[in-house]
Amino acid sequence: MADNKFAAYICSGCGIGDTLDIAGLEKIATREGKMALVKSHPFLCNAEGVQLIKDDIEKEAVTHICVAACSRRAKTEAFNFPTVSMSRANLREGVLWVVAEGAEHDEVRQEMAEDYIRMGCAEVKKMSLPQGNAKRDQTQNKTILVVGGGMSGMTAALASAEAGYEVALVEKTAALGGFAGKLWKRVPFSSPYADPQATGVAEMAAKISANGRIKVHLNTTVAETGGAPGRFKVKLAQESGVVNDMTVGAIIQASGFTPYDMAKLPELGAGQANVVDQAGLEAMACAANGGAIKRADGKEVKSVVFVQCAGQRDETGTHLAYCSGHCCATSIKQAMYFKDANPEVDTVVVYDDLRVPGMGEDFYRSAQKKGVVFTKGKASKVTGGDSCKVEFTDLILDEPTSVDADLVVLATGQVANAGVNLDAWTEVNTAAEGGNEEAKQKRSEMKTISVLNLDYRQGPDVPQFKYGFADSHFICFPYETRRTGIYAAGPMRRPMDMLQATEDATGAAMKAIQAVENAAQGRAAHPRAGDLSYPIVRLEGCTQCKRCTVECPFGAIDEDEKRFPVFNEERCRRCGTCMGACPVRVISFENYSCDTVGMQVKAVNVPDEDEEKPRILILACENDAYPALDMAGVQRLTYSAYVRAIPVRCLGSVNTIWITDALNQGFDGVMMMGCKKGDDYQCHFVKGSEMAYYRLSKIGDTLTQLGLEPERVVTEEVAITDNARVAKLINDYAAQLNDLGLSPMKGFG
Amino acid sequence: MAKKQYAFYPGCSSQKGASAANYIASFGVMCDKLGIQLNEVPDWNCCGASIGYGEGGELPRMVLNARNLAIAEKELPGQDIVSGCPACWLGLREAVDRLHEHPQMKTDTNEALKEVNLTYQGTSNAKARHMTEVLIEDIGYEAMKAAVVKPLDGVKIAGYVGCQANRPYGIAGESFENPLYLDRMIEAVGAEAVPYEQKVACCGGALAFSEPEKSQNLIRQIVESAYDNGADMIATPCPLCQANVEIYQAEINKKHGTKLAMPVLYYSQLLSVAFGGSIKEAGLNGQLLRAEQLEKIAGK
Amino acid sequence: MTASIATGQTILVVGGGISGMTAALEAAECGKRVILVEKTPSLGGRTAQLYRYFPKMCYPSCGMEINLKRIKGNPNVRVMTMTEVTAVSGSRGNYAVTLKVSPRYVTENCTACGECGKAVTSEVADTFNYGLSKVKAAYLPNAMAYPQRYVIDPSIAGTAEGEAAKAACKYSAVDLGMKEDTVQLNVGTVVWATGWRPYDANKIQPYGYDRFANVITSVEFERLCDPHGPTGGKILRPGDGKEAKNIAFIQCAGSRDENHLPHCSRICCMASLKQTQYVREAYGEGENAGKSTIYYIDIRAIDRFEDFYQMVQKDPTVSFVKSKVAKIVENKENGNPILHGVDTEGYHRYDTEHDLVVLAVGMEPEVTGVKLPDDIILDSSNFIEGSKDGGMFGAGAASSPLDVNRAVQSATAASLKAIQVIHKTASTEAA
Amino acid sequence: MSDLNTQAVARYKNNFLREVEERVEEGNMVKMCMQCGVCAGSCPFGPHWQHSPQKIFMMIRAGKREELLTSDSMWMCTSCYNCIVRCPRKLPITHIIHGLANYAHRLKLVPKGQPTRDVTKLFWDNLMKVGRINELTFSLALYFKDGLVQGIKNSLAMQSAGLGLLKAGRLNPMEIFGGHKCKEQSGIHRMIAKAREIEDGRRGLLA
Repeated sequence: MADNKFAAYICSGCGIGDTLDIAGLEKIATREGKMALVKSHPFLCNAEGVQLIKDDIEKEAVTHICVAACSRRAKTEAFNFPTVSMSRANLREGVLWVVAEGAEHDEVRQEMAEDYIRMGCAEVKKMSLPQGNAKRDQTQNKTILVVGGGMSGMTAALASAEAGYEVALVEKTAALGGFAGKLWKRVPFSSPYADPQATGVAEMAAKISANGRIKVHLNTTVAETGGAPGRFKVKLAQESGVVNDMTVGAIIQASGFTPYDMAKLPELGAGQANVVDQAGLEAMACAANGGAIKRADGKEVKSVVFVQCAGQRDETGTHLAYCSGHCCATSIKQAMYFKDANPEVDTVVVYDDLRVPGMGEDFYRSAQKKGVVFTKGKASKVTGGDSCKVEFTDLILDEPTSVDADLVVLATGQVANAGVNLDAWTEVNTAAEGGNEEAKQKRSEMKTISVLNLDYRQGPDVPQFKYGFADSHFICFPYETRRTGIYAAGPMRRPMDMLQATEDATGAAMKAIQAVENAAQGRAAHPRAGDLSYPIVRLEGCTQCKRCTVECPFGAIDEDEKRFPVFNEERCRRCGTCMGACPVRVISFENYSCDTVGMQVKAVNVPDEDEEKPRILILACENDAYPALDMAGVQRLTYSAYVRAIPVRCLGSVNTIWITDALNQGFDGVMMMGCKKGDDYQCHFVKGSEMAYYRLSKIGDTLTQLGLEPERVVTEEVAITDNARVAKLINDYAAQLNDLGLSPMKGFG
Repeated sequence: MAKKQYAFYPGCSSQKGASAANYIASFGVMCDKLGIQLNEVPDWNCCGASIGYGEGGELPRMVLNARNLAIAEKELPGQDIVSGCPACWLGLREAVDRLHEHPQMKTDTNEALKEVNLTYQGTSNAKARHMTEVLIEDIGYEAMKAAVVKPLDGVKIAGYVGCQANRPYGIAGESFENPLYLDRMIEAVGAEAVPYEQKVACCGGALAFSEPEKSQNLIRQIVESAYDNGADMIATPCPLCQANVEIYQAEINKKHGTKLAMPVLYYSQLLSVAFGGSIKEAGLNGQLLRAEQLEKIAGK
Repeated sequence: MTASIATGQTILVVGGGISGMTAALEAAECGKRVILVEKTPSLGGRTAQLYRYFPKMCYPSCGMEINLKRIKGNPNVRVMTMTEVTAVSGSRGNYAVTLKVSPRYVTENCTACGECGKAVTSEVADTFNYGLSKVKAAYLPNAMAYPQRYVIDPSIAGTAEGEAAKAACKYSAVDLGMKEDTVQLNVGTVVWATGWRPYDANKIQPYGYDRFANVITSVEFERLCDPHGPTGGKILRPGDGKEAKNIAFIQCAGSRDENHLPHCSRICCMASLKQTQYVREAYGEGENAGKSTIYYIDIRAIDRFEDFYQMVQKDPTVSFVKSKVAKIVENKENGNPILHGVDTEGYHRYDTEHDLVVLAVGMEPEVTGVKLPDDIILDSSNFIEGSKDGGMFGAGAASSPLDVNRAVQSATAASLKAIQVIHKTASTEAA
Repeated sequence: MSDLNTQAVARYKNNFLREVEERVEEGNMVKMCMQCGVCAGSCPFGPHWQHSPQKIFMMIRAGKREELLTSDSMWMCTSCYNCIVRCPRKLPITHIIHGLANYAHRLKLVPKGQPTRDVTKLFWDNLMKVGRINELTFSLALYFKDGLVQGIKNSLAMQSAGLGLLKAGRLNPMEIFGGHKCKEQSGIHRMIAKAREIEDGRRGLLA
């Protein structure tokens, strides 16, 4: 390996040179930053400036550079030097644009800039160029495993195969089709949205069997899953008891849903004659094969009532709290079964809100045209029998009423087949590991519903959101489950209709393909897509405390028999939560470590007490809080020149050593800025900020030991739009510290 | 220049000595100056109006209109059939639409028309139109403006479009809530169009006869809004609107102690005066509430 | 004219909103080459103009930051802004595409230092704020704009103002001589992520959007509530700048209406429910509380959104009226809109005065600057279903009225469909 | 109760919606209503409707036959067409309401003295005489519809208006002796009789 050579480049453009003493900054970079080369340029991001740097890299063998110019978020195309390590000292958005104008601020402004130069130099010295996953030759498997042979699974399998990937499609029953296979027809997928369409299941199944890239495993379940993207090891268990080992690159879980058990709805006639759920009606329609639909007693149905939201949208906590999204359209479709066979059949849909978004409105209109009657009402009681009765409140006519029918169909909704709930699992598993026999028994019972049987430290299935659906980074990044390389598709991750399930499955296939391609190149998956760094652990220093294995939001770290962490780099999303969690600081990344940040903290020049210049350290999430700070600058909002801000990958990666170091060194206050946690979390690493808050809630003890006030360390939830708020937060905090007085630690550092 | 030819369906109220006699009177000068030739449909019958529904039923009312259409088709081939009365126009136009859309309705209608030895073909491009459509679409605001010899300077007029001249068809390109064509016509003759809230409000229509209190309440709102916004008079394209809003002002005054006396005119009367028509030619002598400002201009 | 710069292995993504960015990035992160064209000067599309998302009440710019970071770090994506597709010929696997690139008058030298903006005095309507405010004729489209480069409005390109902007730039980044350019390229597949536009509220005549100042649209309300918007996040009504506290939200403004848009636009119920929470946050719950009233036909808070609906239902500052508002008139005294209609749950007539009315306007496919090839298959509301030759795809709101989450799913799926085309082409070329 | 009504009840049992679909003008569009209520809010006589149009459509689906047909709600229609142009489902509401009124009238279920029903009958009868409306005889009939005494009162109340119209040449006293008329009167009578026969046949209303 060649010797490291460090260089700093200071831009004097955008007014930096007009306001700051560039020569002074150069001096700092040379003397304190110990940079071998220090150059300034009036317009560093233009072709000439960039060439200057390139020339030094080529001709002077520079290996590490500190670019002191604008924010690391700006001019990324210009300052793109993939062969060297680079830090960015933020002189423009971080200093020039946020420190109040005027000569009276010259001194503090210059000090701030000097510190950022010091920090940039200190950081880059501890960085090395990421080499990618060293074991990537072992992560070259690109087969896509699809678990579940219903509409979602079949779609995902075909979508992957048609893009050129090998697919293993596992279905626990004897045939493909899943729930869709039991339908008479489906809600239409395309214009005109007027009539039920053939399900297309048979055609898809035929296409799958004709596709040489897809291997179908019927009567098969996944008995065990280990490994990581590019090298998942799965055991496929056949009903016969035969178990086959297989290596796959990525997994799509399309384990579907189960209709909500109508037996739980006795008040709606469950268990009584001629009261069925939507699945039951599908069976009757399949039996009728396009002819008149007949009841169990053989009588032709002449009148039918559909009761919407049966056991759904329940606010009492007894039944499903959510809406299953598809049931309105499904009932419309089913009412059409009757009307299309015989327009004389009376079909009534009792609904509260008719939810047929998008082109579903056409389908609704078509049903009305066919004579399906829609009544806005809330059903209170259904009585089955030869003549069924639905009692309901007519919400338009504002009165209790009832309607008789030969058959009543309850629209009961979807329950996700997402496997084991990990929160419940963790509790039981901890007890079981502690030797509790009852818990051991419970644990094996729980496992019977597992879909993937992951051998992960954090449990056998993907984490779930509320109501048992698979979690994802909902809204912007819907496919980001917390198990890298495993993508949820279809109604196991959100209630949905068949059309959406096919879209969803195609999207999941896209992500699975991406996962295998990234694994093959040793790169991170979203949200740090393409990141070649990966966690390196010095096991010799490890105390087997398990913090990292517990806290990793992605279940990337398992434990060996001696309880040492086993890192699965391909599962890792590079958030650094493990690094933040590690009390002995043995986990690091090549370009982001306890040292790269710690040395920045230490590089800050903390003035003596008598100078009365406090210092505030900000550790800001690079995804949201740091951009907010930047944009405060873009909008020329001013904040205290006493702050020194360091971007971190995620607040979860903040190691408390940085805070204690800062306080020991005489910093007067530390502000942590991270994303919102909880159900509506905004953390891109899902649990990263939550972990950080948890960890930092315990910092009080440390402060007490140091004899410091608790206000010396604060945590704030900062959103990316909080530019104005962030400036105010800083200024308020500065004022608060002013009242508190300077840190007593000054001078001891 | 040859005059533009139209089949003309005056309707019952626009006959001599009927309630809209002043309306039809004002057509003379207006059509003459604008080069419009109206050819009356021979032996036309009543359209049935909307109010005919209770007793008449659907097909009988359809057939009434179809007879007029069939005569026009036969006697005045190719000519658009024009009426000044929105109810008449609506009757014709709805008939044309429905007879086109529903073959069964057309068969039934022609079956009944056999009794008068007529058949409605509906094959020509002749359209059922309101007089204002002819003025706006065939003549144009500019031509109307050009024909003005006595601009109605300083007269503030609330254009009252009402219901059936506006809905469900209205004038192409105009909105149902705020049609501007009447205002533009008012401006074309040099008067000032007054914006007010009741431009497309209902006067009660035929229910002015059966539900006088309820209708007069609507009429009062219309007139008061015109007053509040500084109008000197109201102008309308509808005989029923004109009659209701004009005639019942005295009733309202009697019942509520108001002092409503807002002249209510037809757009055609404005045009007639502006084009140089006399008081009589413009039908101004046919007003219950005389429009003195206009009479002054016409009398000059 | 610029020569061909791509091949049949390239994916063209049209539209740089969240769907287009997603479609482009998912393919690029699989190693595919992608050209992403956007007609406006910066990426982000309509989601960038939203203040917050339902139901998490989080910020669109948060995901935008990640997506921009992905784009900045990925050499496989080439972004072309101010670019429209004017023609597409050829077929699946081999399309010839003509692009029109409008002049920005600012080159890559721009450092976004802002000096040109300071030098210019004339202002143009700020389209980012739906015209609710003005912006200098030399401007950065928004605080997060990518490319982070200024734009000079064509209206000052040939004027002294333009020259002033040029003179103010120390980095020679202003080029007033820029001309419209035409670019030809060959691509294997096209993803149309051309997005949506709010239905023209002027057409919904009974609501008087064109006549009453205090009747605004839901997209405008997003800008009003955004601290980066024209009022700094204060809910000030346009009529007189007064604080609006009693706000009506009218659902299905254009949607589910055969006179306007026959389809349901899906997002509007949730958007209004979300916006009631802006009002709540602005005024709190106590004495000073604001008041939101939602006038609706059906509340379509489907699947997990139901939670949000139930939460809002429990909010004492929000009430619901099941009614399509018949018409709005203006109280001339105070400029307040008065809503007339009937609550159909039990037949209750109302004429209710509010400070401000927000029309939850529907979604229709964007057509401005969008020229779809004849080969595209459209549904009855002109959303894209696909192409006859199977080589082009709709993504996001161009394909259906979708919320952001579903648009991203749709775009991810479209990305794979595009890759399938590329894969087929590659297999054929290899054979 | 009329024979026609008894016949209808027997024929349709509880299926009022089907009855309306088969027997009422544009009745087959009733099912397309989605209960938004824009019609109810758009009607100038709205507050006077015991049951608003949208509610009427719901009553039809709910089988509230007697309650609806004996009410005077559908006699409140001024034919302003506001509901039609605003209806998001393009229901021809005005026509349906007219049709319902006509149907109730045919079945003799309308409350006695319902003024709009009386007006529409007088109007129709008047026009059927000579093929055109004779405004004078129509007005007089209107005034005297509730008897001689009330008629004189009504005439006196509107005397000044009548005189005004007379003076203005917009009311011709000579019309009392006939006035404007169609030449083909008997043909028109036959034509209308035929039309009614066809329509009643289609609607199963032939006695």
